[in-house]
Amino acid sequence: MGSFNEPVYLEEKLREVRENGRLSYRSRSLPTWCPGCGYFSIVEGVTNALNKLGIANKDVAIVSGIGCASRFPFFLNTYGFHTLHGRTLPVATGIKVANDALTVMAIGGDGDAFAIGGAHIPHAARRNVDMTYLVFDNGIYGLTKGQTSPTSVLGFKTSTSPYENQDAPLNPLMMLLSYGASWVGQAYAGQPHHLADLITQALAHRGFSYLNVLSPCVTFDKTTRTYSNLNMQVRMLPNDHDSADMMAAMAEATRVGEPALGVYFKAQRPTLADALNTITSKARSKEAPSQGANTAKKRAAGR
Amino acid sequence: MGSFNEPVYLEEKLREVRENGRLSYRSRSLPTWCPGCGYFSIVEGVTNALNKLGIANKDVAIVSGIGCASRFPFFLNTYGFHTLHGRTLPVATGIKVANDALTVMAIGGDGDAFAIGGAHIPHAARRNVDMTYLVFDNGIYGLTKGQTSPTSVLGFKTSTSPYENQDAPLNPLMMLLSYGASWVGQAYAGQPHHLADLITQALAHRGFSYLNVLSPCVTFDKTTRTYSNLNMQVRMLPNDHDSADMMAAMAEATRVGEPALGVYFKAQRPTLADALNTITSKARSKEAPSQGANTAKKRAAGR
Amino acid sequence: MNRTDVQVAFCGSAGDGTIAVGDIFKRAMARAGYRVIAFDIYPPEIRGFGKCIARVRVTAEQAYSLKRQSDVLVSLNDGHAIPHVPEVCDYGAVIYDNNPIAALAEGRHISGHIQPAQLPYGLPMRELSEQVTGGAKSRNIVALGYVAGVFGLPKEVFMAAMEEKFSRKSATIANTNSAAFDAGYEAGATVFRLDFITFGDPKPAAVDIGDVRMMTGNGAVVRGCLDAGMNTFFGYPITPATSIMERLAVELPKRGGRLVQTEDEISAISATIGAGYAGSRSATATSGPGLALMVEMLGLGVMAEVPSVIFCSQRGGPSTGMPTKTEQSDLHLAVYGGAGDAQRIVMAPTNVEGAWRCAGKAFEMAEKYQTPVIVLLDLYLSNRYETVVLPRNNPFEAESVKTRPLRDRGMPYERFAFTDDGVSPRTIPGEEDGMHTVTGLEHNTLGRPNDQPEMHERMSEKRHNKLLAALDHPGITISKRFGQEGPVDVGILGWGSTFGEILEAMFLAQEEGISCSAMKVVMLSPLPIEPIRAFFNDCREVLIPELNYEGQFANLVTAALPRAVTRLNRVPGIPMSVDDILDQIRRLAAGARASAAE
Amino acid sequence: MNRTDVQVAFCGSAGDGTIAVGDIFKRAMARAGYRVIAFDIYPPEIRGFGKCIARVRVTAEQAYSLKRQSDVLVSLNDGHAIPHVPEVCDYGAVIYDNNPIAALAEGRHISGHIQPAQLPYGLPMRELSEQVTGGAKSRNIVALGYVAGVFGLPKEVFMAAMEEKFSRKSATIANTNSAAFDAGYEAGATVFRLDFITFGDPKPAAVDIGDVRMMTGNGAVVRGCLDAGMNTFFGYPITPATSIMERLAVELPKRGGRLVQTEDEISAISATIGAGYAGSRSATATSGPGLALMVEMLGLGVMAEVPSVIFCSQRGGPSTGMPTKTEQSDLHLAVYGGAGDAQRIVMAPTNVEGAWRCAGKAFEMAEKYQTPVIVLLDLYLSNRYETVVLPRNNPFEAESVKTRPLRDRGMPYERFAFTDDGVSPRTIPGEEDGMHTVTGLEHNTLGRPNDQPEMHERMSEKRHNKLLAALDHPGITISKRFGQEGPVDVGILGWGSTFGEILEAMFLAQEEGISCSAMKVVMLSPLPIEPIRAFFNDCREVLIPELNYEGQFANLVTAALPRAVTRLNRVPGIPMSVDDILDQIRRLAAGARASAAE
Ligand SMILES: Cc1ncc(C[n+]2csc(CCOP(=O)(O)OP(=O)(O)O)c2C)c(N)n1
Ligand SMILES: Cc1ncc(C[n+]2csc(CCOP(=O)(O)OP(=O)(O)O)c2C)c(N)n1
Ligand code: SF4
Ligand code: SF4
Ligand SMILES: [Mg+2]
Ligand SMILES: [Mg+2]
Repeated sequence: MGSFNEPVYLEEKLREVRENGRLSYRSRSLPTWCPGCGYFSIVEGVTNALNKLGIANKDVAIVSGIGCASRFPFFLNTYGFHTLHGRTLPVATGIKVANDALTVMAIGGDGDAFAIGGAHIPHAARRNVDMTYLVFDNGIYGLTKGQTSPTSVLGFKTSTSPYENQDAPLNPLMMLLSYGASWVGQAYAGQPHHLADLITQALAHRGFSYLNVLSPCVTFDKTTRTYSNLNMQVRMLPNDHDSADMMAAMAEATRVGEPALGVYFKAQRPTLADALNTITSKARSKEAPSQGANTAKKRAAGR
Repeated sequence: MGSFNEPVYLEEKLREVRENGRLSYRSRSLPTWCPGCGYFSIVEGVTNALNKLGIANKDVAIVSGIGCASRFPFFLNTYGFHTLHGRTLPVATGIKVANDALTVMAIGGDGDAFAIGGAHIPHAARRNVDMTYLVFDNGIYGLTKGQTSPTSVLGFKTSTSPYENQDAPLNPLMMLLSYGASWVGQAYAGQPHHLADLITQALAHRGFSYLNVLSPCVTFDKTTRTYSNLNMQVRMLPNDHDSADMMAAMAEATRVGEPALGVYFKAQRPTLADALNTITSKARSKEAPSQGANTAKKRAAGR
Repeated sequence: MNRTDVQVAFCGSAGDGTIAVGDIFKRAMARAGYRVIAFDIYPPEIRGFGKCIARVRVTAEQAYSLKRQSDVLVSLNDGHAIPHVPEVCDYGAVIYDNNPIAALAEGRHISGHIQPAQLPYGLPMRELSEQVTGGAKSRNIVALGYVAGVFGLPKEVFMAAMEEKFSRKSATIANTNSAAFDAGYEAGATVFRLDFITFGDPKPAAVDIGDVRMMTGNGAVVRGCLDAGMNTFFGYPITPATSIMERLAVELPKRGGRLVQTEDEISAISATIGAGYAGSRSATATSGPGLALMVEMLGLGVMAEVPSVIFCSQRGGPSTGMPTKTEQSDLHLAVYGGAGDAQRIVMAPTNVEGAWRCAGKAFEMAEKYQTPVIVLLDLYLSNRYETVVLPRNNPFEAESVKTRPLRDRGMPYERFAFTDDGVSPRTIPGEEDGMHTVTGLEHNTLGRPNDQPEMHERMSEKRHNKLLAALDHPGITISKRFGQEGPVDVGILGWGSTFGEILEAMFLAQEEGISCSAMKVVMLSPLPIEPIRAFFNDCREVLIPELNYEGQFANLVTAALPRAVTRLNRVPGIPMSVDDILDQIRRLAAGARASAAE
Repeated sequence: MNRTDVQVAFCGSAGDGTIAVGDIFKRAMARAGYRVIAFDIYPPEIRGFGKCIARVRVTAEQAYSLKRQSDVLVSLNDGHAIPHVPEVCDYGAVIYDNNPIAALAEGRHISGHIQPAQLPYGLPMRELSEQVTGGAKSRNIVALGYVAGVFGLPKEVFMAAMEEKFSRKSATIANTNSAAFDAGYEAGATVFRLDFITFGDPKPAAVDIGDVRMMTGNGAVVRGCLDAGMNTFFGYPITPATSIMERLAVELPKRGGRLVQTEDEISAISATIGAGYAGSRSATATSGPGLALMVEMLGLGVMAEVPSVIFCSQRGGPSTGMPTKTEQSDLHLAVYGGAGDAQRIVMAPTNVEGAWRCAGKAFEMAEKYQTPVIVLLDLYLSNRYETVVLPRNNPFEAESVKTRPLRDRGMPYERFAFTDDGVSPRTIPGEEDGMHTVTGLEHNTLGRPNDQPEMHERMSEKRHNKLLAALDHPGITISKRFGQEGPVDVGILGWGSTFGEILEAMFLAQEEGISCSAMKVVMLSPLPIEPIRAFFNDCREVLIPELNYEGQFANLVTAALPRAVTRLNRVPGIPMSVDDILDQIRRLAAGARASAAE
């Protein structure tokens, strides 16, 4: 996209059209985030990805929990469900089970995901629910004004850790790998093009894709996960990283001080829909097939 | 213990005394499990370990959830808390935070742990709460009469998977490793001496120790995790396994078809009590120390 | 007229096959065309020798509960059965093994406990079993055959019922069983018989009005879900609701529906609501502890106006409580469990047919009023068998969604538009041009967060008022009065499975000449105030019997319609005793007469 | 007598420093020795230009709520302030910028909205700020100085309050502030002044009776926890409860206590109960959504008879609702939220001092009655400032455990022994020879699972009856009647923070000659039936005003004491309007007089 130097009229026109396409995914509500918050570039990334993949607005359902990150669905012109703190994945699973045809994205903060929502991640991952889960990992509770989160680093001083955080943080990437997630990646809000690219890949993946997005909370974290710190720390996964190699992915994920961006792991295996279809055909082969298919889909299609 | 051939009078006497010690950990209630259930040998293992370590009954608090496994505390003559399905770890954490001097064991089934209780494991592990967590992993819901559990193998036919289980099972060992548990091991109810030894080691570990105990449900699983199948599948961890090497532990943990028994990983790092004590001393260094220490402990000690 | 009404109780210990013969007996009677109500009581442990009782009431016309007294008691274990001898009515029969394996100490044999007016039927069960099968294990089947023989019941229905039950077992077992049955039958057919207990003809008329089936409350829920075209189900096992999921796991996929066993109840209700948002008819089933975990998410369903159906089969509480005992103590939780003003629909059927109807209607209501609908059952209703008559035509609407008119396309979509009935037209994901975001935050008509005073007041009103229409929802009885019309001395107000015992007690009281009448309330939230008020106006005294300690239904009713009522609260873990209710009715009637006489 | 009672409101948009000057003002007044009640309203977003209002009521003697009308309104943003002009009383002052940065369109300037009887005070805030500080940012401080100047308030207390507030900022900022303040003060001191609004002497007597402090409801809870010797705290952040944990995170470790921020509310309550089982005084704090998640575990606390304390600060509901708005709608959940009959203690303080007392007493009660104790606050009470007088001696029992007599050593330990008061002697882990297992299953006196009818009935009775003693718990007011004694036309029954507005309205009604009286109920479960009954007997009409839609407290009370009451239910998200209550009192009084005249 660094093509601003080239004076080709046609290309600019094309870009404009493309850009317009992207904008159609934005709702009329402007994001209410603090100026400079890393989350803005994630909105850009998601609209870019949807546009690139040509997914119709009506076919997208974005599910979120509670938190600054979880305000996300209000800013997009798609179907959206702003649910409860931590319940993103099971609600999203219900939507996907009801209608295979939808593109389902789940979105939440690090607290939403790994504190209150932690029970649900292993199961969405092992069942390989065909959805994309974006965790906006700012290492803090933003919406409630700056408490320690499960990904806060040791020594971080917050309003609930006035004597510095003493709890070892979790490692989201290792966790997701251990759960059997079929696509695991990491991006950084400060590298928006790479971020958009990874969102696109995650959405294109058939199965459960998990993207950890490192993102600064400019208001409540002035010391740890800042742009300047992250700019110094992040690196790309090595060129020769084999994303089919689980152990290699694990090894990369352990290097938390120098977080690598890219696709850690991906694999193809049956999705939850595949599993449910297998069950249906087994059930039907035992008995003459009966009428009542998935009327939800019929209804949606019927109008 | 295979010393029955030796006719030394003194040694037998000593053993008898030791055995008596062990029995003092048993309550008057006989286990209500089905004859042949793998859980019986876990009771033996725990009483043996407590006896070996010489921990006084009054200083032991055993916390369980709900399930056949979770009936455990009733069968021991210690303090016990039979809590709710899935809430074993947070209750146990509360007990330990209230009184460092107690030996706290958490006990639950695979459903209790990895289905409804899944939210809590990462946090007990990362905080390194100084307790031992035994999961009786029979790959099924026993108490509710045989439904699929998160560790049920693919293809298992149960009352809720009449067309065979299609959900990829979780891998408890990989999960615990990814959470940063400081001691992770696996034992088998069919090898009671090794089991007792591992329980002893887990109890002796300072920090959060997780022991996965493979155990057959003889009533509701006649096909997958049976004694005869497990007897064929299990192996010991290789002699040269380095329990300080996280990646080696991970690699062993991935070999689910041939489960290895032994200590996968162990490490020393500050416990939650250490962290809380650090906080206390930081807080006090800022202000003149004040009176009200932990009266709970005072109370217990006072009588 | 030969009105059949016979109750048989089989009592033994867990290894005796007590529940099994009870099961064969009720299935045989249902096959013979009788109406059946049956309920078993057994110990919570998977293993052990606890007491089991299987009670089966056989009638020609619909009955409402088990009778307080049995006509026949079959003892397979005297130690367990002796305490139940008093429950046998006068001229009723006690059947026992008159040649048990070991001589019993005095007082340990049941024959010494049979009361003067009861008829003892000794039968060498063990001996006969050993003679014809070579083992004592078939004692239960011998006893079953004996019952059939004594009362001259048709053999074929028993054979068919045994075949059905043991279809997966070997031919040897089938032969053993039929030999044992025959031996018992012969012994029974030749014994001297008094005619106080007789089985008349089953009433064949019933067959004409629909599909006659014997099913449990949970079975009826499953059938209701399927008849209402449920698409998706998410559940987590818990007694006494598990069998709903287990049965659906078999049946739902056959119809193209989908079932997922989730990691916990929070996930189950979340997925149910997710699926509901996506336009699916979706449900979950649980018991009190699970419902407790669901209440936060139910609040989201209320706020975001998303349909969902929750079956809750109650057991003894609080906490893990008494998983294998019955109680009606989750009502507070079902109606009031939620942060904020989170009103939803709560219904409780009173019998098996009602369980089917409430199940089906719950989906209509959830969709139509855009709300969670809780259907409260309890262990007694979930597990008891009744013969029910289902109409031949599926009475449930296939779709009850208020859709957005096509002409509104292109206009800003007000998902939460204010309307006359409080229900806003709804679009579902995948639908063209209906994009919107729903939220648990208070919001304006577009669904955008908004916490202005007027908005919250109007939206609160909308969420509450739209539910009132459920009180007139077609095709379901919201409340109903039974017994004497007009003013009465005693009115009994009841809900849930206990209403069977209430009716039974009321009929007995009427026979005693007491002026009384009973009303059942099926819809518990919103409460049908007007019919209850009318009933109250007719009643000098009001009695509210329920199986909980706090008088949860009485709390609900008196908060809505303040008046003095008499509460009968019992928590035995088993169905309420008809005698207890009857005693209260008598007491209140006496008081009412006395005060009228003043 | 010069009875001070002045309410000042500052209104502006989020960037204007509105809340900040309100804060300085109340702190200065508290320093001067006045009693203060203060409550701010601001928008939910972290960023934006939403409306902020800081209201401060300054009195010489204790007041109970904000007044319905302010005496002074300071506008920092006319757009936001104009709708609040009508809330200024007759002869009250409206202070505004008479030289704003841009000429405003007609009707957009506040001066055009001031009503005839109100006094306009124009002040060139921006200009003065620019003159003395070189920027417009200190407009708010200029206005503050002006208020102080107009009413002749002592400068020192303002200087001290500003120093405290900005202690961490640079010296330049301090200088800027004091220059701005002075400029405003001077302008104010020289302006013509009517004497309708005057500040008398603060009442110094109060200083003698204890420790006078200004604190919020949440601050009072923290102080109560520390005074009661709380050992452990487990919490998860949620508005408006978070500040309890945040403050405790600083203070608790200083006293050797321990605080853990858990992964969620389920974990928080579980750990609280675990710690309680281990003999620790332990608590958690949350709001409605978190309480909803806790109800299953609370049921375990009830069944296993383990002490725990839960602070719940209510916000607008249902669901995520209105996180930054106040409401009293978690009462149903607090009292009735649980599977089975799961009664526990629920208290709601009505003011800041009560928050401190309830907090401390909650630990005593939890320990003494072996039960969860829920203390209900709400955003209004949690965040509002009051000056309170705390007794110099810590009034809380350090230990309330019913211990097991040493002489019982060696006997089988009946953890759940039946006793006269229903409370069984308790041992805690680590204690010699007191080993036992507690469970959420129904159990016998030894704690072993037992689901026999008699056991469950007796244990249910035990669990309920032992709580009744809490109604006589020493050192806390369970309910209290205010106003006229004896029979009255109108009785107002209230709970929680709204009781301040109720009292205010009652006093106004009394001034109008209406026969009325008000009763607050602090203990909501178990309900103090007898005092309420006595109050009801005295009242011709009963009014129950509360900030929820369903009349949750009215439901509770009328279920216990059936009688007709008038419900005043409002859900504006802000404190109840005193006028609304007053209107209802007038209406009911008129009705009562009319019916009395018949
Ligand atoms: C059940 C429940 N508990 C707590 C809260 C309060 N709460 C809202 S958002 C949040 C944490 C937000 O942190 P995170 O998920 O990291 O998102 P961020 O704001 O940082 O994007 C909390 C604790 C809530 N809304 N619901
Ligand atoms: C909240 C809640 N949900 C469900 C249940 C029902 N339940 C009791 S034990 C259990 C599962 C037991 O399986 P597991 O944890 O593997 O233990 P096991 O019986 O196999 O030892 C379930 C689902 C419950 N008691 N509470
Ligand atoms: S508080 Fe932090 S996470 Fe939330 S919008 Fe502001 S910068 Fe972003
Ligand atoms: S059901 Fe299975 S797990 Fe439970 S006691 Fe029996 S064999 Fe053991
Ligand atoms: Mg965050
Ligand atoms: Mg299991």
